Amino acid sequence: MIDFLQNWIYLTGAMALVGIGLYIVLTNTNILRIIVGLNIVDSGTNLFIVTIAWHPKSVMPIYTATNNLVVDGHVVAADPLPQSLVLTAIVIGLGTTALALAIAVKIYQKYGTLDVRKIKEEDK
Amino acid sequence: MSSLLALLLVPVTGSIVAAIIQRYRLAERLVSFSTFVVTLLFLIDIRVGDAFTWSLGFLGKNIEMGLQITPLSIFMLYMTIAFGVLLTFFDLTERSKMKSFLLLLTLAASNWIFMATDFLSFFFAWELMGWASILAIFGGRRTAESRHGALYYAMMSIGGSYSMLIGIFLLSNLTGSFSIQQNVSYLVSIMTVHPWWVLGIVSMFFVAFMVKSGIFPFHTWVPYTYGESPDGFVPYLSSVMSKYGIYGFLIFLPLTLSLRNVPGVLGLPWPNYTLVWFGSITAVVGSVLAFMQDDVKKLFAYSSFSNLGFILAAIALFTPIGLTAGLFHAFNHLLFNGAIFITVVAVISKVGITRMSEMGGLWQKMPLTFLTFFVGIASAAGIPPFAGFGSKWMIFQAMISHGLIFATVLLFFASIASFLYLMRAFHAIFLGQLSHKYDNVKEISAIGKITEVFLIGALIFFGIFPGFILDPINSIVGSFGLKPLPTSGYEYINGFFSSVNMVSIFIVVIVAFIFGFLLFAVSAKHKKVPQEDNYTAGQIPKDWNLTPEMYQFSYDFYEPMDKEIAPFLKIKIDGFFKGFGDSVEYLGSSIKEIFTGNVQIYTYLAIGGLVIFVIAGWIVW
Amino acid sequence: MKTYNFAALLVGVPLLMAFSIPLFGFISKQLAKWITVLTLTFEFLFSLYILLWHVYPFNVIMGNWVPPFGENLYIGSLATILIVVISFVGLMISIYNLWSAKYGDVVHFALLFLMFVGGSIGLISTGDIFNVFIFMEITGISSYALAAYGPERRALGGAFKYLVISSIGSTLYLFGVLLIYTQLGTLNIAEIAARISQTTPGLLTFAGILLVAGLAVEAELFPFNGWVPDTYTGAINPVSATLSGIGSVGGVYVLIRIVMTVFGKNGNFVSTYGNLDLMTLIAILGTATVVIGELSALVQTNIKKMLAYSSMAQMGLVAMAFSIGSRLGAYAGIFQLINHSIAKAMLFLILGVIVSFGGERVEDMKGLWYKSPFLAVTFTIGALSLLGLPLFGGFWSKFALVDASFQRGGWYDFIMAIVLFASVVEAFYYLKVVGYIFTSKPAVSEKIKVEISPAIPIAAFAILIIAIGIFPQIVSGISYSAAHELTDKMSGYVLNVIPTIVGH
Amino acid sequence: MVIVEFLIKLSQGFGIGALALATGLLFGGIARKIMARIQRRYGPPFTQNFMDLFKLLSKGSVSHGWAFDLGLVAGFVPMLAALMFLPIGPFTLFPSDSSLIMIVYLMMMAYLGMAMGVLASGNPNSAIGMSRALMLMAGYEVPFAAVIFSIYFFSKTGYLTQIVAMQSGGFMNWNIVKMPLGFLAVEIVLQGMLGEKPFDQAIAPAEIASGPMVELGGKYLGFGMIQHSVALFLETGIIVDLFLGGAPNFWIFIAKQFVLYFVVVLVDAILPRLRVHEATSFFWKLPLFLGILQAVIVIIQGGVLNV
Repeated sequence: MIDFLQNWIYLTGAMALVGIGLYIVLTNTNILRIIVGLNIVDSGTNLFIVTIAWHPKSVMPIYTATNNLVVDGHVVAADPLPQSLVLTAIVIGLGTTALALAIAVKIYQKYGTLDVRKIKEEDK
Repeated sequence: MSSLLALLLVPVTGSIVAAIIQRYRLAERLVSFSTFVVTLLFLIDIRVGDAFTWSLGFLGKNIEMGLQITPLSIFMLYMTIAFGVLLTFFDLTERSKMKSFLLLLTLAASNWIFMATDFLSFFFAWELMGWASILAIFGGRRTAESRHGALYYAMMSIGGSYSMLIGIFLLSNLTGSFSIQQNVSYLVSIMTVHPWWVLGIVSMFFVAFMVKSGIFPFHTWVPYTYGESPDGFVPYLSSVMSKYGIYGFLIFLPLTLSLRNVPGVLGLPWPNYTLVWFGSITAVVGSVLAFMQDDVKKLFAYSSFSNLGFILAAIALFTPIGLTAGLFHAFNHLLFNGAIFITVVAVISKVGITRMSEMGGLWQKMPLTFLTFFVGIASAAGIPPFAGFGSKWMIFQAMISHGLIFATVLLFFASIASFLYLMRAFHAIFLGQLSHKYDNVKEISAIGKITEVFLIGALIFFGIFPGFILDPINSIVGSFGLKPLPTSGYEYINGFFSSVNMVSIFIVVIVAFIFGFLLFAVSAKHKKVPQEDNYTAGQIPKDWNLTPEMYQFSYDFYEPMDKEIAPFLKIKIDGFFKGFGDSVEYLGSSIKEIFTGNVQIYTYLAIGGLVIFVIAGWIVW
Repeated sequence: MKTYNFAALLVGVPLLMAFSIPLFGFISKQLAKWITVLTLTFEFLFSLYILLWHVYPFNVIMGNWVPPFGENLYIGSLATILIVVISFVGLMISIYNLWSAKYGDVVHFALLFLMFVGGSIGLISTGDIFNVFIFMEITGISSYALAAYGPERRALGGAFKYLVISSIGSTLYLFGVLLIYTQLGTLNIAEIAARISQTTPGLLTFAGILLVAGLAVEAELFPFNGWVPDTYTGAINPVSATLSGIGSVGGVYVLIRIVMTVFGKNGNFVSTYGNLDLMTLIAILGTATVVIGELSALVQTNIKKMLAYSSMAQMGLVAMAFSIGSRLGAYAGIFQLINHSIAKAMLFLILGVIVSFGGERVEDMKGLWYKSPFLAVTFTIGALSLLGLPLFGGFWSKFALVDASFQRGGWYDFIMAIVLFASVVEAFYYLKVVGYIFTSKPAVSEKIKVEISPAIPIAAFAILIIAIGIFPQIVSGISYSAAHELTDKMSGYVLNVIPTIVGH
Repeated sequence: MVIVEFLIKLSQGFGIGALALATGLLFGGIARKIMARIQRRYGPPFTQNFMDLFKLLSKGSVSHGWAFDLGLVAGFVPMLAALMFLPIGPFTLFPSDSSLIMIVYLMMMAYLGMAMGVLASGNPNSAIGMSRALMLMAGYEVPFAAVIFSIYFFSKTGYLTQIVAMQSGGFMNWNIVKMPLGFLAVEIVLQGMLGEKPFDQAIAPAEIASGPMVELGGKYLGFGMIQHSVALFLETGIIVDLFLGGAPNFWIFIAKQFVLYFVVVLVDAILPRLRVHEATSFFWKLPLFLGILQAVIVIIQGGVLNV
């Protein structure tokens, strides 16, 4: 069941996005860039979700007279479910990003900086 | 059967009541006293062989739990509860910050410990006793130090409990049961096949017992804790609570009976031999360290575990005379240590300090307390005809009958050393020069006086009629399958080498005293002079500015001995535990640095962890 | 398969009420707070009904889409007891909030709180592995916002840290879920659990590692728990109580559900499919967390931070208990989770009252007994319960934990020795605080007046702790049957959801 | 009948006490004489101690209160009591109770009483002297105990009467032959027990003004003298019973005691005083070594007792 590996180019893209996102998160000290990094990781995930639904020989998952979903006992239709998953994931990613940005704004107001290294409290 | 439950429920009820009314000090103390009395009344109804069982649906199975009265447990119960009655009676007028409800909770736990037939309830009660006593120790005279003492005790005690917990489960996994009896007989059955297993499991238990009794090398907490706990609680701590460990040892010592035919050291199986040495070393360490103490509570803390060393050495022999001697000494220790600590508490409550070198001459102000203390230390030193002689004498006989000459000499040295530090305390507190700042010190209240008179009476009575204690001890010895010592009347102590008729000794001493006082009366008259009237022919030049304190020699009473016992002091067990604690703390402060507060570090950690796992998965793949 | 669709209200009502709270907020701020209390009372009573009348185990099936085709809620014994605990803790905290939520946007705070509790209940009851992700994000987003709430700026820093780590964690989780989906083409937990052996072992291992790593963030396991101290310290105390009393319960539940039910391979001791035994992984993580948490807590001077590290350590203990894999171990884990949830929530609530009168350093606890005996006694009860001392709830769970790990034997003996050592360390710092409370004289002699609304939850928690300590049967029966659900995945879980499925 | 028996015992006890006191005083007088002769003086008559005691008891004195009185009485009374259990020649007042350790502990009670009395006087010199005496005791009791225990183990009894009985039948049965090392240890210990040089730090005349006795006068000093004399008798008597086979009659008993004491006096005459801590540690070296060695030999010989 590893048909989806046939989409290696998309998979590589998805992995690259995740890697880039993590790299940004790990190397940038600015909060906004970190948020962008997280967003890129999200995008990578979304791309991954879409990728696993499909492989080059698949057909649309709707039964019509000409569209045979099963060929030689194998299902060749694309999987419709991940598309609903990716919608959810996108929405959640959006919500998280919005909240993160709101917090970032507040942090800038209260701390006067966006450098993550400086956002900590001394023990009192 | 229901009175067995009463032994648990009465103290718990009393504890709850005392906790509720703890703002009203006298009422709280009265509740505590009456709870002890009621418990004692219930105890009178209880006979050997009474049992009560129930089962607890827990851990997915029904665990049989039970209470049972053995000769040993009824002996221990009487000791603890009767002593508690005395102590709480004395405490009615005592003003330390001790919380009575914790004492009562400890009582419930201790009753349970002595009656438990399964390890589950034994451990439950043991832990209950542990934390109740830890909390009771908070609240000493000096807050920071008492906190330190309580924490030290807590660490050792909880460490010991966990060790015991491991032992319990190692055992119950082998036998599938929590019953003490089944587990012990299982150990007996595998004793010859797997001696090292048995040793390992039993030593897990022994750590807990050694901690509780303050046996070397786990003795280090004792002075800190006794020295700093509330004055009203110290007598209970040192007289009663240290005996729990002894009770624990006695659960497992019958194992060694099956080793009697295996060659050991001097006819003793090697576990017994080792424990005898632990006991002897404890006795010596306690005595020697007590030399150096200036704090009276600490001094008697050392004295306390030194005596526990005597007891352990004796019971570890597990011969009829050894067991008898050990249990007898346990009883005597309860009495004289109680007398000593109660008088010490009385003195501290009057003078308000614990440093002995700042006391002195108090016999003029507190004569009855002085006498009680005198009888107490005479008993502790093992002087006939007071209680304490018989047991020490039997311990020596028990030891020497096995040819344990080094250990016996060590014990005798500990005994002589105890005479030294007792004299020192006696001198520094009660004798010597009375400082003017104590001119207004009064003798303690009537309740305290009654307690003290009772203690004097008990020390003399049980000194003359040891048979009243030796009889129950003989039945304990019999219940362990050993042959009890012969008995020949209440006034006899029958040892291995010789027996003593305490009444005749008492009569001889009394007659000699009558003669002495007659001689005192018929010889020439004397004249009473004040304490300043000495040394300088009655003249004290004003410009010397002499004060009584300057005439008091008690600060470093045995200073010349310092050099001789310096090698002993170099062995810093205490330092080991402290250093261990320090390094744990250092480790903690290093590990804490992981959590820097920088989210990128956390992300690195998380990603790093993930990568490590993936690599690990890859390798396994 | 038993169905009881009415129970969908357990998830639906709090979410519905949460989003209608702004409407009530227009009327009165107090009303918004009371709405949380009422909603959670309903939740609590309903879950109690399910527990006591033994309605469980049952499924909630939406629109006749029977699992594995439709999304379902499965409420077995484990979910029941955890929902009872969560709704109880939530109810108590909401009562506490009547007093504590005074400043700022009270209405939205109530909204977020209710959303968080509802999300947690959904997290626990859902039978769909992707819905777990959704509910994780619902609780996540609401908890980031909750953590950022408050007058102090450190709340924002803590919340941001939580957000970053948690986002990465949920991404990892999602990747794990998707990898499994590519293999089996289903998202239903029961079906995945039944067919897990049909997957490619290498990918399965990778998916398992991703899932564990992602869920360890919520379950506070090292090294994924960097957010814990900062967030707990930064958030206001009721939020810290919520995070440790409710949030961590959900986190651990999902971790255990995934590892033991989905990946689990039944045997005397549960292990997992795939090349790498995830139970071992969790045991290592748990032990490391216990040690690191306790040692870090030892040197803290800030009591809130101390509680945070202690929370972390307790979670490690729970994870370690589950990782034993036997029924007794799972039982110990559930029991310990419940005890921790109650006791730690209580401690944070007490701290909230104390902080409103003074600082939150360890020194500020000095003389609490003289300022407020009630708080002193309840704090002591909580601390002693966490230490596992008898007469308090924690004793029984720790006892069972030790029993379980010695029954497992082998290298668990060493783990247990380490954990017990860490427990001694824990005893030290808690007893130190207890000592400060009772022995020292307070720096300021001002009395702390505990109002009725914070007093109710604190007293209720204390009474519950002692009740469990004296009658462990309250929790032990249901916990033991819940443990069965984890250790025997076919008869405990899968067949209850999909009766017709054949295990492979 | 009981009363008659009691009266008989009483009179016998009185007699023993008087005998011991007289012997002790006599020994003291003779020792003074010997000492004087060694130092080329004439010395006091050997009855001088009797006269001194009588004089002291009849002189008025000062007291520091009832603890002082009680302590000094308690200082010599237990010595007399202990005497009652000592086999003196063929005669023992309470043969069934002549347990050795009990006698040792009764003697300790006398020290306790004495200490209480002199310390109650409040004089710092008494306190210094007492601390020295106690430290010395910590020294010499340890080897003494080792020897006592080896005799216990060897004789398989703790009764002095039985120990004496086992040595009957000639010189070769005496314990001094069977346990020479132990005897040597005890002889050294005796020097310390009696507080003679080089172990006279406690009294230390002219250094701490006679130490414990500094505040004593009149009858109190007399009591001290009685204590010392009886202790002398008791301690030498114990050693005679332990090692020299007891005696068939009083005279031989006293003669044997005197031999022991004579050695002590001679040593006293020629040795200087040791430092305080040196005295204590000395006992923990040679005498303890001898005692332990003796014990080891006995145990190896005797094997394990059948318990």
